[in-house]
Amino acid sequence: MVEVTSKGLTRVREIYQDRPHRAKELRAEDKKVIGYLCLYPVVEMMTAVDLVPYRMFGDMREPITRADTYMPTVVCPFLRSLLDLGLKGKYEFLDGVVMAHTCDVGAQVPGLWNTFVETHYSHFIDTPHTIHEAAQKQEKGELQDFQKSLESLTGKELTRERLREAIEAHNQQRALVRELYDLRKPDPPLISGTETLQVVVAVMSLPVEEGSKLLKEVIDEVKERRNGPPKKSARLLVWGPVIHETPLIEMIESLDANMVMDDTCVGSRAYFADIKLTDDPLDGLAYHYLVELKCPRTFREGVYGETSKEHMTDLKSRFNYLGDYAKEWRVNGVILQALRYCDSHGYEVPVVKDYLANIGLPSIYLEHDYTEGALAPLRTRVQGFLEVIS
Amino acid sequence: MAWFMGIDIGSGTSKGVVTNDGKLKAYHLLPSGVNYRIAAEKLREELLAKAGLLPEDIAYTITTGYGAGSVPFSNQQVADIRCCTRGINRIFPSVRTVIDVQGQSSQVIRLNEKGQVINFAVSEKCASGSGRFLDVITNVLQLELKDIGPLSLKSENPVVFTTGCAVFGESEAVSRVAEGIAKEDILAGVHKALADKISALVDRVGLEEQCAISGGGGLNVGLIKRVEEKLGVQLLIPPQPQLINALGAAVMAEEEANK
Amino acid sequence: MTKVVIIDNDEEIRARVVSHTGAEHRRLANKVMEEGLKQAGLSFDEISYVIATGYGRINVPFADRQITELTCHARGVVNFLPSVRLAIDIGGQDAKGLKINDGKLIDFAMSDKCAAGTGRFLEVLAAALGLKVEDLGNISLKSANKVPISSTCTVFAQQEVISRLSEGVPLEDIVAGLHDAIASRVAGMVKRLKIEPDVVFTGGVAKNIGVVKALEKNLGCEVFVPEEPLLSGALGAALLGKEITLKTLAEGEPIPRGERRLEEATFFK
Amino acid sequence: MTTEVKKRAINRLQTMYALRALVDEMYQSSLEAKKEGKPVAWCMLDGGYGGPFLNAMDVESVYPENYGTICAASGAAAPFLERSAAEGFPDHLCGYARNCLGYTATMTELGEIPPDAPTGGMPRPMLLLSSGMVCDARFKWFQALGRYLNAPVWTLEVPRPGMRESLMEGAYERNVDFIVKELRVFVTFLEGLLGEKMDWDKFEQDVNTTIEMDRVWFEVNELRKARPGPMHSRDFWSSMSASALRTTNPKRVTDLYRKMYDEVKDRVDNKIAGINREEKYRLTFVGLPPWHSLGFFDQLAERGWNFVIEQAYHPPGPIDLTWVKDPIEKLVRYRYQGLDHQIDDIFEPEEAAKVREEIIECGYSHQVAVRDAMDYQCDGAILHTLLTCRGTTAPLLLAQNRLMEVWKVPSLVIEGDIVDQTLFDPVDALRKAEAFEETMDHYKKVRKEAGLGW
Repeated sequence: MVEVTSKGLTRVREIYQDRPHRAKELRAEDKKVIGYLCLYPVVEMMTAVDLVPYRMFGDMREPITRADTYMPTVVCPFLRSLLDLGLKGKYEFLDGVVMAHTCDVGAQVPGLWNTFVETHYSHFIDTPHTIHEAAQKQEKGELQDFQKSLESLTGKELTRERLREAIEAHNQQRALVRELYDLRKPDPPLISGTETLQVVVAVMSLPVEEGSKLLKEVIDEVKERRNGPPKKSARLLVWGPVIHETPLIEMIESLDANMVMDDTCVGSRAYFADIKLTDDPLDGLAYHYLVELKCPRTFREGVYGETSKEHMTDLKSRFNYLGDYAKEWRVNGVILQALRYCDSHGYEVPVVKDYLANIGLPSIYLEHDYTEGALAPLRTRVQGFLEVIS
Repeated sequence: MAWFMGIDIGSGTSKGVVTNDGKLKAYHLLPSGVNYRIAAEKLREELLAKAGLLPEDIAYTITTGYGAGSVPFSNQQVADIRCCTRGINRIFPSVRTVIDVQGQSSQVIRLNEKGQVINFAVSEKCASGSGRFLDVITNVLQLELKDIGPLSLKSENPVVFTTGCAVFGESEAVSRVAEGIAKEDILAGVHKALADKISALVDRVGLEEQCAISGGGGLNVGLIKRVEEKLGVQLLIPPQPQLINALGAAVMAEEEANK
Repeated sequence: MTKVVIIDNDEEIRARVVSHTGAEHRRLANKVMEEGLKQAGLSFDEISYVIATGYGRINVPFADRQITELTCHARGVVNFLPSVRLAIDIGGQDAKGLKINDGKLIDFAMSDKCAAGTGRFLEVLAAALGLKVEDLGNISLKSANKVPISSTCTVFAQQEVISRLSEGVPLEDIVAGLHDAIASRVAGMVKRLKIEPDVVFTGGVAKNIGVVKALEKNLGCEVFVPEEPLLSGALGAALLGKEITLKTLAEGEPIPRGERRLEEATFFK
Repeated sequence: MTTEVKKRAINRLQTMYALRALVDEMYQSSLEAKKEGKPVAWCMLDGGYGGPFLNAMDVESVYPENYGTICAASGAAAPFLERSAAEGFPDHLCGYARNCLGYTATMTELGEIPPDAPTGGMPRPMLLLSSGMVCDARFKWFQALGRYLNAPVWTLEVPRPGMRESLMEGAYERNVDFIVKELRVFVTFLEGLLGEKMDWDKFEQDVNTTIEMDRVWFEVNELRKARPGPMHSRDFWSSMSASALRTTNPKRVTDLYRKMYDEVKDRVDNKIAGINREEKYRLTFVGLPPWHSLGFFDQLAERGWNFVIEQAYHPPGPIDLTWVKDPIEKLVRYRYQGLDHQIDDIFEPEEAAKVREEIIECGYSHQVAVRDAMDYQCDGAILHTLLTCRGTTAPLLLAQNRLMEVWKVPSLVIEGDIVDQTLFDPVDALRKAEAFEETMDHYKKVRKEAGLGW
C-alpha cells in the first residue's frame, strides 16, 4: 500500500494534475481499473465486483492528430480527443472500458475503440432513450447482461448483498458531494467553482471509499480555512455537457463572478439523486440511470403518454430542478455552455433559455470547441454578460 | 523533337514549364493577379521566349490549378492531384508519398511507380490545413513569408497552438505577442500546428517511403523540419517544389501525345 | 486600431486619437494616451478617471477600470442617438450586435470565431482585388446586379472573387456581392436579438457606404451612422468614466483609482 | 467536339416517375385531410414501425425530414435555416431539423402555412411521432418543437442494432419483447389521443401488405448486382420515399414496385446500364445524398461512374414469419432482424460461427457492415460527410478504413450537407473525383492480385 502523505485540497490538486498516477498504483496492488465514458455506465456494479471505476476524459491541451483518421472532425471534440488519447496509448493503464449509448457519437466510440485501441475488456450498455416503463425494464435487462459480463471478467459472483453495499457506498459519496456543494451556498462561497471541479474530477479517479475519505478531508479543510474565494457581484450556475478541465471556470472566476452551482455531468448530475435500494437492486439502478440522470440525451417528459401538451408545463416538469438550484444557491445568472457539435445539448439551449427567462433568470449561451484558445474570445462575452446583469 | 507545355495557374502564383523528350527546357513563375487568362498568356510568352520557341512548336499543352479553366490555349485540363504525382515521379521515381502544401489547401498523395494516384487525402475546407495559415500569422507578426521558416528554427520552446482554425490561430498569436512571447516561439508553434494537420493527413493515406514535399510549403525549412520530426522520416525536397504541378502537367502532355 | 477620447465635465471632446494597433503596439497604449494628453493640453494627473475597453483592455496598466467594448459601445451609441434599440458594430476583429432598452444594454450577440462577417473579410478581399478598403463603398454603388459570394470562409471567398473577375464579372458587382455577404451574415447574427428601430451602425466598416446600404436592405430598416463610427467605444468609455466619477463624488467617496502606471504593458508579474 | 446531341448521362427508369409523384401526392392529401379536419401527424423515418398504426387509424402523415429534402432541392430552405438560427438553435444541428424548426416558427408566427412553402407546406400536426433509432437529433428536435406546437410527442424505441452485446444470450428476444411492449403502449396512447379504437384487422392487413411491399422493393435492389448496373442511385432515391414514408396505400406502391422490377429485370436481361455511358466504375454511395445538388451525379455519370448501390434507406430482407401470429410481433420481427439474424442470413453455419467469434472478439464485423461493396462489386465508394449530421457521419471513416483493409475498395470523402447548399463545392468534388479514378484503376489491379474476384 503506497503511503499517501498529502491530504484535502493539496491531495486533490495532485490527483487532478496527474489522474492516471493513482490508477497505476492501484494496478500495482493487483486491483483492476476499468475506464468508463460519460455517466451512464453503472459504477456501482463495477465497485461491487472490486473493480475500480475510472472516469475517462479527453485532454484539451493535446492537439488531436491520430483520431482524425477514424473520426470526422465534425463530431464531438471531447470524444475525438478521447479516442485520440486511446490511439496514442495514453489509456494503456486500463484493464478495460465500459461505454453506454449516451449519444450518437458516444455509441460510435466502442466500435472504434475495440477495433483500433488495444483493449483487454469492453462492454457497451445500450441505454434506451425514453423513460417509459418498458424502457426501464429494457435498461434492467441491459444491466443483467452487464452483470454477466462483469462476472465472467472477474470470476466473482455479483450478489445482491455486494451490490447493495456498493450502492450504499456510492450513495454515501453522493451525500458527501452534496455536503460539499452546500459550502457554496454562503456568499462568498467557501469553495470556488474551480476547486469544486478539481475535487469532483479527483473523486471520479479513485475507488469509492478513497474518494469519500478525500471528500471528508476537503469538507473539513474548507470549513476551517480563512482564505476562501472573495465576494463577487455575480453568483453563476453553469449548465451543459462535460467540463472536466478548469480553464473555462477559471476564466469566469477571474472576472467579477463566483461559480456557485452547476448542472453538468462532472458535477451535480452525477451526485444529486441517490439510488433507491430496491429488493432487486437492479430495479433501483435501472430507474436511476434512465429516469433520474438529467442529461438531455434522454427524452424526459413530466408524465409520458399525455395526449395534451403545454410548453410551459412541460418545461417546468423538465427543468424545475434548475429553479430550485437557483433559489438554494442564490444564483443570479446562468451560463449555458456547450461543446460545438453536441446535439443533445444544442437542441436544448433555446428551450432551457425559455424556462430560465420564465423564472426571470438571465442566461448567456457560449459554444466552444474544446480548446483553450477558443476560450479566449469568450472572456468578453462573459464579462459583457456580467455587466448586463449587474 | 516534340515540345510540351505544362501550366499551373494557382490562386496566388502561376507557374509554367516546357519539356522536350522528358527534359525540363524552360520554366517561369509570375503572380496570377486578378485575371488568370492574362497571367496565362504572359506566362506562355515568357516560356516560349526562354525556350526560343514559337507557339506552334508546342505539341500539347495541359493546364492545372485553380485557374486552369480560364487558359485559352490549353489542350486539356487535369486535376492538380494527378499533376503533382506525375511531377514528383519525374524527379524522384522512388517516391511513393508526396505532401503537397499549397496556399489554399494541403494534400497528401500516395503514388505508384508510374506516378499514378493510388490514394490521397485533402485538408478540409478550412484554412488551418493550408499555407494560408502561415500567411495569416506572418501578417500578424509583420514579417516576410520567406523569413518565417528559418526564424521558427531558432525557437527553444514552441508555443502550443491549441486551436487549428486560422482565425482562432490569429487571435491566439496576437495575444501571445501581446504577452511578449518571442516571435520565433509563436512561429514554431504555428509550424507545429500545421505539421500536426499534415501528419494527420499522412496517417489517413498511410506513409510509404520515399516521401517528398512539394508546393510552396516545400520552400519552408521550418515546416519541413516539423513534418520530418512528426513523421520520423527525411523528406525529399525537389529543387523547385512549387513547379512540381506544372512539370506534372507537362509530363501528362507527353503521355497524351504518345497515346 | 487604438483610440483615445478625452472629455471634460460638459462632455465636450477635448482629444480624439486613432492609431494603428500592430501586434506589438497592443502593449503601447500609453503612447497613444500621451498623444491624447498632448492634444488636450493636459497632464495625466489631471485626468479624473481612465476606463480601458476593447480586445486589448487588459493591456492598459494606467487604467482605473476595464469595461467591455459591449457596454462602452452601447453607451457611446446612446449618446449619439438616445432612441437607439439596436447597435451593430463591425470592426476588424469581430462583429457585435447590441440590444439596448432606454439607454441600457440588455442583450448582445457577437461573432469572432470566423473572419467572415468582420472587417478583416473586406480587408483581405480588397487586397485580393488590388483595391483600397476605403474605395470599396463607392465602387459597389455602381453595381446594377451584385454577384452572390457563396464561400463563407474568407480564404475561399478570395479564390471565388478572383475567378469571378477572370470570368469578366464587373468589379463593382463583385464588391457589391462582398458587401451583401458580410451584411447578411451580420444581419443573421443580430436577428437573434429581434430587430427594432432605431438601428445604429458603428465600427470601421460603418464608413463603407456599400455595407450600410446592404445592411439596410437585409434588416429592412434605416441604419444611422455617427460621424466618427470608430470612436463610439472610446467615447462611451469616457462617458462611463465621467458617470462613475460624479456618482462616487456625490456619495462623498474617494474615486476608486487603479495603480495607473502610464507605461508599456508587461506580462511578467 | 461532336455536335450531335448526347443522351442524358443517367438512364432514368420510366417506372420511377409514378413513384416519385406519390410524394407530392402525400403533401396534397395531408393538406386536404387537414381541411376535412382529419388528424395529421408529423413523422420521422422510423424504419417502418409507426406507419401501419397510423394507416390503420386513418391518420395522415407527413415527414419533416423528407420536407427538408424538398426545401433543399427547390432552394427554399435558406430562409427557414436563417429563422432557426434567429430562434437560437446552433448552426451545427441537423439541416432537416433546422429547416423544420424555422418552418414551424414561421408558421406559428403567421398563424398559417408560410405562403411560399414548397408543395403547399406541411399542415399543423396533432401528433409528433419521433423515433429513437438512427440518431438523437430526431427526438430532441421534435421535443424542441414544443416551443411552437402543442402537439404531443411520442418517441418509438428501437435498441441499437449491430452492437456485439446484442449477441449475448437472450438479448435479441428481450429487444423484440421491448419494442413490442412499447408499441402496445403506443396503441393505448393513440386510442386516447384520437378517441377511437384501433382497427386491428386493418392493422394486420397493413402490416402484411407493407412487408410484401418491402419484399418486392428488396428484390428490385437485388437485381442491381448485375453488370452493368441496371439502376442508378438517383432512381433509388426518387423511388424509396414511396415505401419509406408509408404515406399512400401500400398496395398501390407494391404494384408500382412490381412494374419497376419488370423494367429493371428487362435491363438486366438485355445488359442495359443505369447510365447512357460505358460503365467504367461501379460505386456505392455511403451517407445521405446532397439533395440540393443531385446534378453532380450526372456529371460523374458523364465520366462513366455508375452508382449501382447506396447504403441508406434500404428495407430489411424477407424472412419467414408465417409462425408469428400476433401482427405487432410480426411487424417487429420483420423490422428488427438484428445482428444475429443478419449473420445467419448472410453466412453458412460454420462461417457464421467464425463471424460471431470475430464480433465477440473485436466488437465489429466488416463482413456484415460494409458488405455491399463486395455484393455489388464496387470499384469505389463515395463517403458524404455532413457538417450537420452526427448519426451518419460519425461511422464513415471506420467504414472507409474497413472497405480498404478488407475489400481493397478505395473511397473518396466529399464534404457537404443534406440541406445547406453552401457547404457543398461541386468544382472541388469533381477535381477530387478525377484523381480518384486513377485510385480506382489501381485497386482494380490490387483486388485481382488479392483474388477478390472483381
